[in-house]
Amino acid sequence: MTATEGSPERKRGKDKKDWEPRIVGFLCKWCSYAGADLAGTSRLQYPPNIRIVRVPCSGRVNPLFVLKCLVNGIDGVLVSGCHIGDCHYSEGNFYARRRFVILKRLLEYLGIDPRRFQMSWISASEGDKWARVVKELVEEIKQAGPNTEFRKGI
Amino acid sequence: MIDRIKKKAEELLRTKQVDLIIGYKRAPDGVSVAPVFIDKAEETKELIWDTYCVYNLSNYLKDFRGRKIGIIAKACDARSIIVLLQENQLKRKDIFIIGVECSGIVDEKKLLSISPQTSELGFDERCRSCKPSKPPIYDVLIVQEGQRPQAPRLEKDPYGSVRKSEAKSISEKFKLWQEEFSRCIRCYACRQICPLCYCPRCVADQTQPSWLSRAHSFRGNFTWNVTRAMHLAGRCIDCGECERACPVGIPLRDINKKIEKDVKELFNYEAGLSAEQKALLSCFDKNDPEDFIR
Amino acid sequence: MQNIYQPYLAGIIDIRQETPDIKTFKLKFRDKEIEGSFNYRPGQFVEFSVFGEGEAPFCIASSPTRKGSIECSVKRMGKVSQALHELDVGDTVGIRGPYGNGFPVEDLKAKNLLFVAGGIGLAPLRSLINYCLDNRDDFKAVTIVNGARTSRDLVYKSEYREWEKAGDTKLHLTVDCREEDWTCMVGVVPRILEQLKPACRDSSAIVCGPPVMIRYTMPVLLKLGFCAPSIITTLEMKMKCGLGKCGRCSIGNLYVCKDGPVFSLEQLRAFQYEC
Amino acid sequence: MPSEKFFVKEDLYNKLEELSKEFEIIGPRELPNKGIFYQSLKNTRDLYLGEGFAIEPIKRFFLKPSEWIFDERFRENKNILEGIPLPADKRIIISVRPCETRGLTLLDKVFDSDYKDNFYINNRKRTIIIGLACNKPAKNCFCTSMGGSPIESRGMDVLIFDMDRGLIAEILTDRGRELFASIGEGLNEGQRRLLKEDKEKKKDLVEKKLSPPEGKELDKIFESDYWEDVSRPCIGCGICTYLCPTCHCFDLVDERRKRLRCYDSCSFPDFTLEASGVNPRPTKKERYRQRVFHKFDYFKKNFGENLCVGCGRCIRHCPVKIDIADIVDKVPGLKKE
Repeated sequence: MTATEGSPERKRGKDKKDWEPRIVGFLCKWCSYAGADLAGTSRLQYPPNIRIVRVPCSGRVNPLFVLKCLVNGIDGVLVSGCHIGDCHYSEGNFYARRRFVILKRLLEYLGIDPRRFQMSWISASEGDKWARVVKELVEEIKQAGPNTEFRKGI
Repeated sequence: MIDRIKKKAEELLRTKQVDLIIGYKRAPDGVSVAPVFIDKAEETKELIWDTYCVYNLSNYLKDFRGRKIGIIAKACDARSIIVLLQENQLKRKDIFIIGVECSGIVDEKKLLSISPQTSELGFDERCRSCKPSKPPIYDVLIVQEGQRPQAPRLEKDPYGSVRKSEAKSISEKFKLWQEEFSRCIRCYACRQICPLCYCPRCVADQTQPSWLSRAHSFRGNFTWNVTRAMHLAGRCIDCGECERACPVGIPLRDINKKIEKDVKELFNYEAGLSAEQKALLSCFDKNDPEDFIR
Repeated sequence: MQNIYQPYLAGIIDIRQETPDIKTFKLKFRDKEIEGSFNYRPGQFVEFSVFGEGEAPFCIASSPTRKGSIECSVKRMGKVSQALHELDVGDTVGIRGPYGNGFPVEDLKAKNLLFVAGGIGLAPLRSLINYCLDNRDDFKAVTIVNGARTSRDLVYKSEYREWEKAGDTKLHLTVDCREEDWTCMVGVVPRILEQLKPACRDSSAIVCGPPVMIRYTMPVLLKLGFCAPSIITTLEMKMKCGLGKCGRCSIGNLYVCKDGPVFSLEQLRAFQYEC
Repeated sequence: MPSEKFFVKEDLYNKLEELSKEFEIIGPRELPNKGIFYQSLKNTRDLYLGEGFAIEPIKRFFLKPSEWIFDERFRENKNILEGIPLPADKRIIISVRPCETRGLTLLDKVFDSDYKDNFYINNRKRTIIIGLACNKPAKNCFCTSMGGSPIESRGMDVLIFDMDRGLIAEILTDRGRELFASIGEGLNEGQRRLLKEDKEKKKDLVEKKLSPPEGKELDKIFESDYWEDVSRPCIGCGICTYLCPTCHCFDLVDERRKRLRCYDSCSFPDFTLEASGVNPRPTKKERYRQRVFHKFDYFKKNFGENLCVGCGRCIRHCPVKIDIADIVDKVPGLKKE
C-alpha cells in the first residue's frame, strides 16, 4: 500500500475537486478476474480507479486485507468471487459470504462508510457486469468522498 | 458452598483424578481475588468462592495442555470451555469441571474508584445479560444454598444498547470509536485474558508481513481492535474479561455484543452452547443472507 | 544534540556469496568524513538498517587495520537479513555504531592465540585474526580451528591460504561428517580440539559459534588447562538499540550490546549464564 | 531555599488560563466511567485536582509510546535520511503525583547518561512540572518503601499541597518561581505551621510496606522455583510495563519509510525471540523474573536505586491481581527483622 503513497493521484487527492478514488479489488482468479479480463478484451469502458489483486478464491480473502487497505487510505475495497454454487473449490465463496457480512456490519458499526467495502459475484462470462459494478462502485465512492479518517498520526 | 468446593477439590487431588486444580484465592489486598493453582490436597483450603471471583479461569487451560486439570467454572467460563472443546483445543477427558452456580459477580472496575464502598459495588454489567446461572457443562455441580441476591436481568432486549448505537449516524459512530480507540495503549491485555485467543503467534506479532502498525496511532489501534473482534466472531461467549482487563476502559464488550447480535440474527447461531455444533465460520448454509452482495 | 538512533548511510560496494545462505557485504560510507572517523575494535558490531524493513546487529568481520571499507557477513535468517540478501551492489543501507566492547586486544598481546570457530562464528574472529596477522609481531603463535557442518558451509575460504602462509600460524579445518574430496579433518569442533591438544601455556582461547558448540567446547578447553579468564567468547542475543537502553539483551545486570558482546568464561560464570 | 505561596483554586485556574497562551497545559482529566487521563487541556477548568490517580503516568509525554525518529526518502536518485525536527513548544504538566516525577528522575539515568537520547532530553527541557502532593494514597501505593513519599518533590519545579482552605505551592526551581511570580501571596506564620503539620502527617499516610531486597539476596534465588509459582497467573499482557512510570524498554521498527521507537514489554515472548527461533526467555517464568530483577537488582547494581517508585499502578491495573510488592516482599530466604 505504501508504493502508491507518493503517486500523483495522492497529491491530487489533496485538491478536492480533482480527487479520484482509489479502489482495491480482490478478485477470485477463476471467475471475477476472468470476468474483468473479458471486459478488457471486449473493450468495455470502465473507470480506471480500481487496482486488482488476484486471489485464488474469495474464500482466501482475509478481513485483514480489507482493513489494511482502509487504514492505509484506500477509498474503497471490493471483494469479488464466483456466483454461489460455481466456486472452483466448491464452497470457498460460502465461507467468504459469512465472514464478510459480519465484517461489513462491524465496520459500519465502528463508523466506516458502508460504501467503502463491497462485495460482488461476477462470473467469467460477465464482462459487462464487471464494467457496470466498477462504474457504480466508483460513483458511490465518489459520493462518499476521500477516505481521510486514518491520515492523521504516525 | 465453598466447603463443598474445597472438599471436591481435595478429593480430586487426593485420588489423583487431577494433577492440578485451578481456582480462586484471596488476593494480597484482602478484598479482591486472584487465580490459584493447587497441586497438593492440603492446600485446597486456600480456595474461596464469592462474588469477587471474576476471572474466567479457562484462559489458563492452554498453559497445561496434556495434564489432568480440575477447574472451577461459572456458567460463562463453562461456555468458553465448550468453545475450546469444539475447536479441539482441549480433550474432554483431561479436564474435570467443578461447575458452580453463580448469581452474578461484582463490577470490579468500581474497586478501582477512589473510595470503594463494598456495599455499593454493583453486579457487573455482563451478568445482566447472562442467561443460565448453572454451567451448561460440568462434571460436578455445586449449587447455591438459600437465596442470594441475583444480578438484575435485562428483561426485554439484551442488545438494546447495541441497537441504540447502531441508530447513530456514521460520523457520530466514527467519532465515538475514534475517541475510544485513541486511548488504546496496545498492551494486548484483551488478547491475553481471552480464553479463546490461543493462537501460538498472533497476527499482531507477525513481522513477515507486518499486518498492523506497531505505532500507537489510531490507524494501528483501529486495525487491532477490529481484528480482535473479527477473530472472535461467532466464538465470543461474552464473559467480558477483555473489557474488565482493558486498563483504559475501551468498551470492548459492546463490539463483541454487536457481532453476537448479528450472528444471532443472520445465522441464528449462539456460541458455546454445545461442543458438537460446528464453529460458525467453518460452516455455512446455502441460504445465508447475501443481500449485501452485488 | 545528535540523534543516537540515526544511522550513517553506506553503499554496498561488493557482495561475496560465502555459502548458500551467507553473504559478505563490503560497505563504504557515503560520507567521507564518517569514513575517516569510523574507528572500531575487532569484535565490535554495528546496527545494520535495511530501510523499510528494520534494523539488526551484525558483527564487523573486517579488521580495523584494513581501512576504507567495512565488511559484515550475514546469514539469511530473519526479516532484516532476508531483506539484506535481496540487495545488490550500489544499494544503500544504514550503519549505526560501532557498539560493544570488542576483544581485549591489549590483554591478548604477547600470547599464543587459539581461535575456535563454528560456522558463521568465524566472522567476529576473522576481524581479530586479520588484526593479529597485520600486527604479527605483537602476538605469539596463532592456531585457528574452524569447523562447519559441511565443506559448503565454510566461510572466508578465499582467505585460508593467506592465513596459512603467515608465520607461526596454523589453520585446522573440520567438517561434521565425512565427505568425498575432503582432505582436512572430520568431526565436531570439541572432538577436534581434544585430538589437537593445543598448548594452554601463555595462551588465550577465543571461541565463537553456535550455542551448542560453545557449550561443548568450554569443558574441553578447561580440561586442556585453559583457565576461565583466558577463555573468551562473544555472545549472541536479540538486540535492538545497541546502546544499553532497550532492555532486551540483558544478562544479569549487564547488557550484551553495551558491556559485551565479548565476555570471558569467568565473567559468564559470575552471572550464572549457562553456556 | 524553596519559597512558598498561598492561593485558592480559582487563582490557579485563572493563572493557568493566562499561561495557556504561552504554554501547552497538560493535566489529568476525569473521563466519566473511564478513569483519569493526562490530556492537553483546552479548558483549564477540566483539570482534575482530586485524590485519584491517572491510569497512565506522565512518562508518555517524555518517552512517547511511538517516537518518530527519522524518515527515509529517495530524492534525486539518492537515499537520504530526514531527521524529525524536535518540538520546541513549551509545556506545563500540572497535578502530577510525586511518584511519577520520581519515575522521570530514574528515566533520566537511562536516557540522559552515556548515550544521550535527544528526544527524551528535549521533552524534559521544554516541560515544567507542577506536582500535587497526595492527600489520600491508594491502597496499593507503597512509595515510602521505595525511597519516595506523598510529598516527595524530586524532579518537580513546583509542588502544590491541597489544604482545606486553599492551595500552598512550594516553589522548587527558578523556572517555577518565574511561573508563580504573580500569583498568591507568601505564607503567614499560621499557614507555615499548617504546612509543616500537613507534611508530617502525609509522610506516614502510606500503609502498604515492603522491604526491598538487597541485590545479592535476589542473586541467590535466580534459579528458584519461586519465579515459576508467582508467574503462573501472569497472562503476559503489557499493562504492568506500559503503565509503569519507570519501565522504558522499547523497540525500533520501520513502518511506511519511517523509523519509530515504540514501547515494548519484557512480558511479550517476542521481546527476546531471535530470528533463529531461539528465545532466551522462553516462558512466563523467565519473563516475569526479568521484570523483577531489572527493577530490584540489575538497575540497583548499575545506578544505585530500585527501578520502582511504588506507585502501585501495576498492581492496581493487573487483570489477575499480581502484586509485585507482595512477591518481592515474600522472596524466599530473605532475612526479616
